[in-house]
Amino acid sequence: ERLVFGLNWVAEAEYGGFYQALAKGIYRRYGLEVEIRQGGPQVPHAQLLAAGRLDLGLADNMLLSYNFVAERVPVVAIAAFFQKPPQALLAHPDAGVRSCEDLKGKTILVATEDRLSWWQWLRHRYGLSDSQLRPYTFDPAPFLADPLNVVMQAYVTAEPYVVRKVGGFEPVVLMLADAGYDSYANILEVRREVLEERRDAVQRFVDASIEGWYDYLYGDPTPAHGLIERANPEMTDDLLAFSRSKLLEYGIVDSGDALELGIGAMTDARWRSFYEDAVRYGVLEPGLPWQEAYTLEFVNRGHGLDLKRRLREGR
Amino acid sequence: MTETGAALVLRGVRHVWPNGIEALADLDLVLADGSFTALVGPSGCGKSTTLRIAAGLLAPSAGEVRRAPDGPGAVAVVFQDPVLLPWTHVLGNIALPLRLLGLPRAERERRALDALRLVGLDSALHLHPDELSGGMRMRVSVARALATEPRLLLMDEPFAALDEITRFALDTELLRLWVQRRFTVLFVTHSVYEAVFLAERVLVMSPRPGRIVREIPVDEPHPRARAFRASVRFAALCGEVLEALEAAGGDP
Amino acid sequence: MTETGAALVLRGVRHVWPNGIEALADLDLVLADGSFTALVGPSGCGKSTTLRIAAGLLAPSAGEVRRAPDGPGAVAVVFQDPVLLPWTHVLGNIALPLRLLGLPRAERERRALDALRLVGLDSALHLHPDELSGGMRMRVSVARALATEPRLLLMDEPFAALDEITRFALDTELLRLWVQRRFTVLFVTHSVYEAVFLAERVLVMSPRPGRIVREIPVDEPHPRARAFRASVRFAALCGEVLEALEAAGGDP
Amino acid sequence: MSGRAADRLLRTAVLAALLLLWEGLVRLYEVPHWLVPGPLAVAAELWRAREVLLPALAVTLGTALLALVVAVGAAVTLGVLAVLSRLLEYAILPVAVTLQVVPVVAVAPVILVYVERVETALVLCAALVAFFPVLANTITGLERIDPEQRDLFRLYGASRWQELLWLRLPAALPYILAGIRVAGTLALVGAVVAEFAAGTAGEQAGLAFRILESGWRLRIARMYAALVLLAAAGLLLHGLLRQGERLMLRRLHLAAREEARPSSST
Amino acid sequence: MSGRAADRLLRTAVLAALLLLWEGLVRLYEVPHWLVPGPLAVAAELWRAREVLLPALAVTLGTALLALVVAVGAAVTLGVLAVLSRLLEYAILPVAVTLQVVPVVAVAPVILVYVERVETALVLCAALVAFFPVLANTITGLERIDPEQRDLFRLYGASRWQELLWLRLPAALPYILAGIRVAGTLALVGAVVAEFAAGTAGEQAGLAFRILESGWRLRIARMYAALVLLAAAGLLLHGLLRQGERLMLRRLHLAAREEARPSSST
Ligand SMILES: Nc1ncnc2c1ncn2[C@@H]1O[C@H](COP(=O)(O)OP(=O)(O)OP(=O)(O)O)[C@@H](O)[C@H]1O
Ligand SMILES: Nc1ncnc2c1ncn2[C@@H]1O[C@H](COP(=O)(O)OP(=O)(O)OP(=O)(O)O)[C@@H](O)[C@H]1O
Ligand SMILES: [Mg+2]
Ligand SMILES: [Mg+2]
Repeated sequence: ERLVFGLNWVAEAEYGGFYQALAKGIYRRYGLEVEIRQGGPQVPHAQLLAAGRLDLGLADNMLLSYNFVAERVPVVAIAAFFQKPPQALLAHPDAGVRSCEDLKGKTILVATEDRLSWWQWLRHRYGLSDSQLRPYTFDPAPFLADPLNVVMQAYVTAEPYVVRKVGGFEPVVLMLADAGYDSYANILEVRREVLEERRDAVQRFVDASIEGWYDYLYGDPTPAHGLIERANPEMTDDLLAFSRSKLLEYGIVDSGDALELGIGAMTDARWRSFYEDAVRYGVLEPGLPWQEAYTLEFVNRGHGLDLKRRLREGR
Repeated sequence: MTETGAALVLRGVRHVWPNGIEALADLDLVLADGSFTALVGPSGCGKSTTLRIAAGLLAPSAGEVRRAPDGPGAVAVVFQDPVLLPWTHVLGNIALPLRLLGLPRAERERRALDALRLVGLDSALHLHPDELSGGMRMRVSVARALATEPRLLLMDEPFAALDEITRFALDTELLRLWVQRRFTVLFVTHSVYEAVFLAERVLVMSPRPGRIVREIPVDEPHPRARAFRASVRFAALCGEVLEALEAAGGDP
Repeated sequence: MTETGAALVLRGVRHVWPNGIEALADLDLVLADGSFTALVGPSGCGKSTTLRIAAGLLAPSAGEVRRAPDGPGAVAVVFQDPVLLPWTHVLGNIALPLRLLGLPRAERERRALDALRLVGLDSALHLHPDELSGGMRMRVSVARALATEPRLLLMDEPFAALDEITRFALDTELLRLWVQRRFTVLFVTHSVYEAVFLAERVLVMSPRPGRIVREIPVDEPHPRARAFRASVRFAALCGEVLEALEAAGGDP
Repeated sequence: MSGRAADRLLRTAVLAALLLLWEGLVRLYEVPHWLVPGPLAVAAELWRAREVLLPALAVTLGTALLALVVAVGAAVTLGVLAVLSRLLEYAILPVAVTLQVVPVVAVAPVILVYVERVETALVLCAALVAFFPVLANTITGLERIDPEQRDLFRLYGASRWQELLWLRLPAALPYILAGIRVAGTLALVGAVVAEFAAGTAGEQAGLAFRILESGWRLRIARMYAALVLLAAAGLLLHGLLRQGERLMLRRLHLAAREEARPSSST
Repeated sequence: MSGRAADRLLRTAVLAALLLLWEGLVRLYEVPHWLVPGPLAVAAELWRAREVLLPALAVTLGTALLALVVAVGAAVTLGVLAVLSRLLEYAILPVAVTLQVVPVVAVAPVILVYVERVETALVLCAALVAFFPVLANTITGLERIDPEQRDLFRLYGASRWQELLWLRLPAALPYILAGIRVAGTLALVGAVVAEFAAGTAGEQAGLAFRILESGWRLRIARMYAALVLLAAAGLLLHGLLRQGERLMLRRLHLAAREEARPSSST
């Protein structure tokens, strides 16, 4: 059975579990023929998903899931593969930034998109101002050009590596999750139509992906890395290994609820509290039927926990 | 002259250009079918304007214009400038109206070659306009008009850029064709001698605003011999036209 | 004629156009300073080409060209086409060379107005070229050349688009200026009468390839009276030129 | 009814027909509102969001106009230099083609590092997008002069500058103005693309931000409302430039005249 | 040395000078290599990464060339239609300006949703970027005909089609070709921008992907290597189009002739 699954960015370690499932034939074992399509910075991922060009897609954060509801687009979140958002801020060790409290007065590079999401959390919590912002184009050059005064947004899995390699220093990393921005990330989204007509296939996809993730994190990542490098030749073994180690180190995929309920876990409490924060910070409107943004019926079953145990013991 | 059977009638034609210059005022002109009329007048008096109105290329500010027969192919114009298409050669330029009139290819070529031979350019067939001399260009333009075998032929100083010998040869060829086909000709020229030699009557225009001030019939029968040009009558007629022209008054 | 003191010398000039047409072959031409020479020849024989080479606007394929004096302002050309700038009015067009030659504003205006008056266009001062008749345009071009008060004046059928009266008036004006200023003139014309009336000698060109085949001196002193045109000598000279022209052979 | 009024009526009718077609297609094929909304929905959203969108339009339009001025100035200057000297031409053209071919997102980081003010960086980026058509047309126009007119200038010893000023530039005007007309719309899209690439948000956010924001929030009707504003601004700018072009060419007697012509009979 | 060889030498010398200038500036101001690398570093990287970059260039170039063909075809057709009928002009121009003004990233979703093959979508997007200058120049050219030549066609009862085919189109050719030259480079940048929007990666990844990816990874030398390839392709395309334009105009005797001229004395 064929499923088209769209990534919201180009192939990298952040999608390692899916590639692992593909590479090791886990999807095939579940009777699925999965095609993974890469995204990119300007790829209209959400619209492609909504229009049925993709069967399944990923949302970068929960705001997108709520927006599907707000705009009455029939797309639902069914699993959260990142328990924590991997976003972080990077600062030079000599810049005197140890925590978010120290950000006042610094110039902060933030991409336009992110000014609508976590920046609002940060701004409200720490009393920062929009006038500190400079555009971030995913190119760390402006940060490296003036590292003592500039703080840069980053994926903890990628940019620290680049900064260390090119800038020659180990940056201070401030995880946004620790700063109160507690969105899920890599949220698996599916059109309602697919959900209803191919419920079984969707469940199999979720289960296979969960197994893929366990296998990727705790087993041998080489198969996934091979596929990723083929899909995106700019990737190096080095960087992939770095990213994977950060996924593990920060518990991005497997921490909190996921430890109990298995990878992909989501809870009503988290969906509610995030929505309330978003309303408080003026990012979302109040009165949304926010429960419609997701369904818990595909996750929280502890699927793959035994696989994890086996893998860890095998090591 | 009666208007029935006229090839061209202009009645009370007036033309004012957008910049306010009154080029023509109350101009009347009737060309009998098959007649040969010359039009002379000082520079800037409105001859070209008259021709463009007669051809239906310019709408007069007031007055009436009638042509019979009318329609594509009935009228041909030799403009004061050659107006050739630079991107096609001499043959192509001459064949253009024939193509527009829908003539078959063979007929087009035959007519175009005939016309080119007439103006002595059969050797320049495949040259482009930018490879021609001024006089050659003008001859191409004449050949283009003749090739359409029009019923009404309007010519604006067609031979002004030609030397006396070539000019006289073409005058003679034109007359021969006219005698043979009896189309109607309105011939603007600056040469009084050419006007008198060719036409059945010479009209003299005066400027500011332009109107016809004199009509001088030339009652020498056609075909006219070369001797006519040397005759006393010819000289007298030329003198008469020149006088009228002088009376019409030009700019300088 | 000696070459020292000559205003223009062409020696063994040959010109072949890129398309292979040999426009001139071994042409020799010497203009004495202050002389008035007319150049006649059948259409397409190479008169315009000769003029452009003489003016230094075209490099001949072979041969030698010398002008004395040379440099900006020494030579003026009246091209066969008027070559006006469409975006400026008559006055601007005439003042252009004066501006290029660096004359002060007042002087420019004076000269431009004088030249315009000469050709009878002082009332068209502020019209643009597209608002002029064919003859008017050509007169602007003549005025532009005269206004520069050149030492060598090259004219390519300057009056061909003008009626007899205007043409004769301008012929006379040109002669008057020439007698007064004694510049050197090379005057291409299709009118044998004009050539004989104006020039001290008439050169006849033959085509294919172009070269000078006849030189006919006109030993009537200047200023020439109108009566000269009616004289038997005039008629005889014209006859001689016409004969030479006929012998030179044209296209038709 | 005068010709001009009839013209305006026709223009409006055609526009209305296009909008009707759009609404019809959307309804006929039941295109989902989050993919392409109908014009009615867009109009409603435009009205609703006017207080957000109009200031954004003003910001973008300001960037675009400044960029247009910069682009035209630079392009005409460079075109003139390229025609004045072959050496300069060989230096200018490769750089110009390179700048044209390189996408804004790739140069934006460098510009952002060296240009302190984001607004200035935006104008520069947009100008980069707009300037090539003007340059290309300017060079073409400056090179296509009448050889006889050029002879005239040579004859009277015109310097290169005089030839340029009094012959080449006026003769090239139709080409240059056609290039400017293209540059007008390019500057507008360039401003938006620059905003995408350089990313401004907040109070000085231009239309790009509103478009992106609406896209992420899946408020597609608002996105289309922003696009409609952009298109309207583009049409207005294009119309103004076209009108200006016509007037200028007519004043300089360079327009291809349309004379009054007789109707077929009479 | 023949004029052409001298010309080529000069061209190469100027290019070399530009590269030297670039290297010099980078060294003088000690521009960090992760901001702007010098040409030597870029050349080295170009060689090192040739097996990645050359296929990517081929992909992008293929898209661009197809897009150019599509854009020119559409633009000339629409330009012809606009000139043939005022009604069509009023329908075509607003749509064209709108399509020009709307950034590719905003139309890409609709195109990607309705066009199955990503390659086709890419070509369409790139063509959208390229087509406006051709359209604008085509319309300008078709409208700027000699009134006397037009009279000639009227006189002999030419239909609109005949007038178009035998008068307007040849007369407009210099304008159309100038537009195509601009469109060539625009198609190239359009292809890159379209790749951004359509996000093709992997084996058929074009240059855009290499540029972005290298940018994020701060392999700026590689990014510049990709940009240099892009620029080289642009220059080549531009040069070819310019050469073709010259040949065509010369063949049709529409070129502004440059005659052999005497040197000042002699
Ligand atoms: N397009 C135009 N716009 C304005 N005025 C014009 C235009 N064409 C001609 N005129 C004016 O109309 C008058 C008549 O011009 P026309 O060309 O008919 O003269 P003509 O008799 O043919 O002169 P010529 O013998 O010099 O060719 C002139 O005074 C001229 O200035
Ligand atoms: N640019 C050109 N390219 C090629 N051939 C040309 C060019 N200009 C003129 N010719 C040819 O050169 C010959 C001489 O032309 P030129 O213009 O000198 O003749 P002309 O004596 O001035 O004729 P006319 O009296 O008709 O003006 C002609 O046969 C013509 O075909
Ligand atoms: Mg006239
Ligand atoms: Mg000539």
